[in-house]
Amino acid sequence: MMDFSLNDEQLSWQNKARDFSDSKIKPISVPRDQIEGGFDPFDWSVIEEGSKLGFRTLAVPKEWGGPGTGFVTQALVMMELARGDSAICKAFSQNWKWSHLIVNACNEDQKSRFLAPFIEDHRYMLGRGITEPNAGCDNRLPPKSDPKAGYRLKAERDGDDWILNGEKTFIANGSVGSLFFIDARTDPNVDIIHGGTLFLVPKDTPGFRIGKIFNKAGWRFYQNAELIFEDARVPNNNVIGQVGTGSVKAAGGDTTGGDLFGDLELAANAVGVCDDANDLAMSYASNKMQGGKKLVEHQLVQLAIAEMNMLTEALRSFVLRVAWEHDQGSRSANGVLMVNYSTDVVLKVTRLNMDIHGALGCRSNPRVDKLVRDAMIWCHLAGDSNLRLKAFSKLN
Amino acid sequence: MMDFSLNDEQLSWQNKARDFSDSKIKPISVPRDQIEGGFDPFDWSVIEEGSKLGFRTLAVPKEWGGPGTGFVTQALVMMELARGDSAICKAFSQNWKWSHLIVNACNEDQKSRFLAPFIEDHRYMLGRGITEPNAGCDNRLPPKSDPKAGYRLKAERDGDDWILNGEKTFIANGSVGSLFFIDARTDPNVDIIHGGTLFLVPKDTPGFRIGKIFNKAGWRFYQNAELIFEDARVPNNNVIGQVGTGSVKAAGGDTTGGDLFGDLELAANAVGVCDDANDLAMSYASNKMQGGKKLVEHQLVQLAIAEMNMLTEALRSFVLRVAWEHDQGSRSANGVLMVNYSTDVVLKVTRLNMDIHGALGCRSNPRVDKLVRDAMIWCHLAGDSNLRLKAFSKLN
Amino acid sequence: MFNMNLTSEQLEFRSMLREFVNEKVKIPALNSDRLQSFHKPILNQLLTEISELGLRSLSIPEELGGVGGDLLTSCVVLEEISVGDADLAITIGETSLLAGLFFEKFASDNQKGKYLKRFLEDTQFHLCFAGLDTNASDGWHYPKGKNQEMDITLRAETVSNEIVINGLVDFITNGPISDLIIAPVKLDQDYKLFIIEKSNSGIKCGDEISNINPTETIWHHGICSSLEFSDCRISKDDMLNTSDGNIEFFKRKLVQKAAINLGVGRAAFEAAIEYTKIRYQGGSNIIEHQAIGKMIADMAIKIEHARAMLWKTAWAIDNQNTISDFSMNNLPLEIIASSFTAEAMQEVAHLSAECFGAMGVMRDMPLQKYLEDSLIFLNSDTQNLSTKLRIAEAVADLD
Amino acid sequence: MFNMNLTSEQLEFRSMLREFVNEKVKIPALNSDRLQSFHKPILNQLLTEISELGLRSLSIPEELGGVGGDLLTSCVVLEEISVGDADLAITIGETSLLAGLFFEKFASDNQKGKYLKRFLEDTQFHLCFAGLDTNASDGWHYPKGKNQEMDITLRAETVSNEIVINGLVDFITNGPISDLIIAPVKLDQDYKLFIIEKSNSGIKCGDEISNINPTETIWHHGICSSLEFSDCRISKDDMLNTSDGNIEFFKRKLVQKAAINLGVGRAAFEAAIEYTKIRYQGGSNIIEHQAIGKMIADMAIKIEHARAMLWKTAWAIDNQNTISDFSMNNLPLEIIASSFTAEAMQEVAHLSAECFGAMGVMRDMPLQKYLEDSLIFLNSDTQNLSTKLRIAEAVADLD
Repeated sequence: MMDFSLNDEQLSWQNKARDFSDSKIKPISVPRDQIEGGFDPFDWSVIEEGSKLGFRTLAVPKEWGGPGTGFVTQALVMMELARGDSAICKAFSQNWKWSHLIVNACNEDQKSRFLAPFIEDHRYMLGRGITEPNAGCDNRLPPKSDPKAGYRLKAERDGDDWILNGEKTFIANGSVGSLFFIDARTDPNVDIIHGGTLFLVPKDTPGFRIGKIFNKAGWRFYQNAELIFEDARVPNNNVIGQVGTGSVKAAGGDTTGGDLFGDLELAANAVGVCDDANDLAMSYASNKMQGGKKLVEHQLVQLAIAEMNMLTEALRSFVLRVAWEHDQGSRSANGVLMVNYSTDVVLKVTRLNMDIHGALGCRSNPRVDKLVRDAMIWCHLAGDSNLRLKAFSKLN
Repeated sequence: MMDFSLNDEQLSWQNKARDFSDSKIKPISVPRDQIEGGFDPFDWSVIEEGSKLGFRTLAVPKEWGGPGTGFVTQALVMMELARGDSAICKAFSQNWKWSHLIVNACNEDQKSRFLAPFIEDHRYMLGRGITEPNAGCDNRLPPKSDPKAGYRLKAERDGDDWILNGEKTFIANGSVGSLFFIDARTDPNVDIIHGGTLFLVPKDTPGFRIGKIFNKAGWRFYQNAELIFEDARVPNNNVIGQVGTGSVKAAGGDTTGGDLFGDLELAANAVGVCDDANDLAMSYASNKMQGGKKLVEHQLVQLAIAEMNMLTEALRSFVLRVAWEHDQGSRSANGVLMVNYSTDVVLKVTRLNMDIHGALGCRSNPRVDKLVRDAMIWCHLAGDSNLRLKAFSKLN
Repeated sequence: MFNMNLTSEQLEFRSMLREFVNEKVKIPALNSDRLQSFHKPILNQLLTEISELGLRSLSIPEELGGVGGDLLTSCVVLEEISVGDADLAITIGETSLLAGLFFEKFASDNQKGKYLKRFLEDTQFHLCFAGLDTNASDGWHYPKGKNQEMDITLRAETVSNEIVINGLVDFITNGPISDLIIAPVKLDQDYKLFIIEKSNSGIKCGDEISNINPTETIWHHGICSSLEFSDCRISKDDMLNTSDGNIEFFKRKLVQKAAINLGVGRAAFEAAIEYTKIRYQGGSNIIEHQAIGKMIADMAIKIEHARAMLWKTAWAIDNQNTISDFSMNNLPLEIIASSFTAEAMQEVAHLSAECFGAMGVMRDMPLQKYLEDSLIFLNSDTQNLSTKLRIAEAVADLD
Repeated sequence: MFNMNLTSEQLEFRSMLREFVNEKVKIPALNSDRLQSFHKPILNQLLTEISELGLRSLSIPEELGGVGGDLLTSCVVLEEISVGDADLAITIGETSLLAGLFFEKFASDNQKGKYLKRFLEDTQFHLCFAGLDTNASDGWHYPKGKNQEMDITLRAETVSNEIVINGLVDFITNGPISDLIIAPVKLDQDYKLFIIEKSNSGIKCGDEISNINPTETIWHHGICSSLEFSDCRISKDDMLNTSDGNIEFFKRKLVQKAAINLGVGRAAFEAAIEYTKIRYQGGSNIIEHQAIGKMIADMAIKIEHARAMLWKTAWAIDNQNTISDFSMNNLPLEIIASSFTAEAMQEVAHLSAECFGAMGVMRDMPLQKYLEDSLIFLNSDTQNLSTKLRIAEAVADLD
């Protein structure tokens, strides 16, 4: 029966996340954002502290030593962490995405080899490499007309090993990851749905190295890097699922990565950003004077704040519904519709917050500007036209 | 614990409404819309048929002989009925709004005098008169600076009766109602919050008559009329609550009418309109050819359909959440944020549907045009700038 | 040299029309019975009066007895008329545009001699074009442009020195009231334009198309009908002297109709200002509320931008050197202007309706008509989804 | 008479600058190290080169040795420079606008004699205005207009034949590089403008304002600083010959900055076209996908409309009879144009970023700079919420 109330476990994780977000994430959020460079805004200490509280391994089931939370709890925790800093939240939740993958798609041997160190080491981060310089959207919606479209990184069998050659780009956690899931072509003559294979590649794999670390306008804490494979040697027992059954199918989900979790992750994070923007707007507007009265007494500001809250609550409702549907194992177009929607909302809400803060001209809280830059990340991750076309394809 | 599943009672009402909507409402929807005039599009037969199935009295509690459904069920039923015809759905749910009011605010004597005939007579419709020619927004957000703002209809005590003089306008169900809730000033010297009183006025009250019946561009089936009071005599035992405690408080809710239900009613109706638009768009686009392929194979159409569904699902999630919150007796800004949101969504979705149907030029399914005209009604009911300002005032 | 001043003739003409519209057009056009009725017959008396003011011959050169207005003048003039009634503006605009093109550019001396006097003297003499406007659908072929010829539905053959035309063209503006038809025809694999008298016994004019219809809604302005050609015989001398007449016509028509659309938006805007200045709620006239002020400003911004681009476009079409000398970009400006105008005026009508509250949806009040008019423009001459792709085609320049 | 052709001088100047920007400006301006750095110092070498092309003296009449360009010419020119680097355009535009107003209108013969030669000969000679631009905030007083005087922060008194100025003005464009300051000052209840040499010992110039700051983000373009006046003594002869100089200045500045904003949008647009023509996904170059085509078209529509209105506005400000003869509406066109441009160019930059995918957020790539530039314009010269209310004030005409 329809019920929106949270149970004790959910409330407890929510509170824990709220405390950590307020005390440890928010204070370093703007300072880290303002550090120049691609790698330098990153900070291991907040990761380690959060890891000790369970925020790195949140999605690992109890039988493997994790907290074993469901999607609803994960969504609630992300909303809280992202309210402190969207990029730091993503650095944590990126690990949940791939622990979902280990649990769903890896065999027992792989689970014991990789889940154990993941649980133990507070700096053990996970990443997945799909995107390549010439393969972005084609990995999501491979064009039927062109079997060569999509990733090209090559894996060739050599005895008990595979030899990987090629290059991945923009890979999340790339510069700080200990283990990567790498999509490679084991059969270059068929499309990626049929000729792709997913490999587990630890960071110390010979022939594998990190290339350029990307310097981004938003999500500056969060790491994206090139992964370079030059005759990198990966044992056959690191193949996930079957060779050549397609990396997508092997991962038990879609090509955006992380099965059902991928869409939820971004949408829940967006809710946190919006909550933060709403707080900033209300607090600023309640104090600053303009035209002889407080900003908050101006109808234009009231309309902007009402719109911000309206969109935020619509998104929150959508996210909670989809998280619950995910916990039921239900798959539908709702996930991708929700993540498209989160893009529209996070952009609009952070922009309205900027407009309100613009009321005194050119000077502003740097956090306002940061939220707008962070929100721009959604445009190419969660709501670009390719993902919107994908949403349509799921409606049929 | 969070749960979105429907219980048996909810599913049963949903199915019943779906059947009635498909078989009885949808077939007459466009034909009634295309009848000229203000009153003529109305049709008693569909009201009577629906009433026999319980759709007129859905919100009346079991102890008073009604089905005693909760807000979630009511929302589900409205979504289904509105999918058949938004205006016909509103003609039914308008009665729920005021049965909520009778139940919450009337005394036992009033309940027995008015709920009994309401339950029995399949043509017994309810309405409420607040709006006057010079009092619209002022009834919702009375300006503190001007105690004279808001409705002016005058009620003066005369023995055991009250004498009402004045005029109401745009009153829903005005031309077909058997009983009206009339907001009148019993003390003209203070503002409507303190000097307003709510009266029960049956249609055969001496001195009370129907004036102009409004001819609208949208919701053509649904009736709006002037109510004219010329020395209309209403007994004192038809006063709801206390004299002069303010009609708003007397009604146990806000000035938009119908307590918590008012916002939910419009937002749930909008979901039904959107569902209808989505069906129309998908079915049209799957069949019509343009530029050498089906419309649905064009990216522009795919993007439009994805957006329509995205907004619809966001709205549905928001509506279900708020319906549940209402069932818990929870009051917050969410209701008014949701109804503002439903305006944006219903306008956008019906317009995108029109764009898709415009793909072959000037000829189109008349239902497409009707949905756009129906959607326009939301702009002045559910999401005008006044109601958005009201949303802000609830955020504090 | 760059100059944005209108000529004194243009200014006087406009101000005369503004007065005419305020005094003569608005009252019958916005009569509450007419507004409530689904079918709104054209205001014939006003059509004649407007003709007498010189509007039918607006685009005919002065030396031929016309007003000699260019496309910019037509935009200025039609916007004014449309503030009163969009259907009147559509009707007179169609005749004026076709007459201008015909008598100035397409007609032989013989044809001029045959029709000019009749046209100038008879205030009820109108023209129509029996071909399809393809602007609304061409974008669907993106990224490849579309063969314009595909849309000619009339076929002709030469039979013993005569041309015999067959075929049906649907949805012709001014069809029911026209005396002369300009028709694009496919003749022996070639595309030709002909001038044909509607009184020709081989032509059958369909019923006037109504907005309301039990099976389909028909979004249109003005007076439309089909024309059916059954062995319609004409002379070879009726052929026009042009190879791209339909392109010239539709390009100008798009601009003119955007000007008419602008007039609808302006009518809605002016209504909103008038109403919000007298409607008193929240302790003041509502125009003094910021929320209303913002809507008023947004309307003004849209209207001013639409007009600026429209005038620029009209100028560029009449003065091709503006593009060839690179003063403007070589883009389909008429589509850029009309797409923007269609969206912007719909938003203006919508904002105005919001200012009106419940009065904005009452059928006996003007606002719902402005709103409906603006919706029709969105998907009649241009198609709100696809037409824009023709801009992208030009920008991408993929050939 | 109406004419949208630019003069051959304007066309040549523009095409020369377009070449200059492509060949000289883009490479250093879009260098990846510069793009990544939070602080982007002005490209001094290019500033000098652009000055040598005549841009500092663009608005000075030809008879005084300048180029004699009107506001429209400034718009055409500054758009081109801004396609290469918005900060360069802001810097040179500020000097050019102030120099034009000063030498043509505000200066006495004595003042001209004192400064004209120095200005024309020294390519590093710049001007600044020590007053606040109130466009961004005035709308908050809706529906009552605001007393312009309120924003003058400098106070002066007459002391034994000298004028003594005190006060601090924050955030002055060109503050750090200017030789001459035009300052609005309140003197004995009156408002006056003065011309002051920055070398005056009573003036202290603050540090150049940086975009990045631990406690507040400062959205600005060009080179800014504060100027502090401490018993700054000047002569009565330094008073300018104008009563509404600050209004004239800010009105023109708003138009010029909108033209610079337009240049930012155009840079983003051109980058998107270039990229989508070579980025291959989904079986074709992505520009061939409808979804991308629609974005390209939307960008073109916004850019063309912004430019059309901006040129119209620039013309109207230089030719007041365009409004007095009713060719245009008597509205604050500069606010209409700049509000639209600010929103539209932000949308253009955003759409372009969407075409670029992940490349749109990389700091070593130009797109994120265009996006940031466009966001700054939204809430610097105009305020995206309130400024529009000044349009409503004019429309409502409530006095």
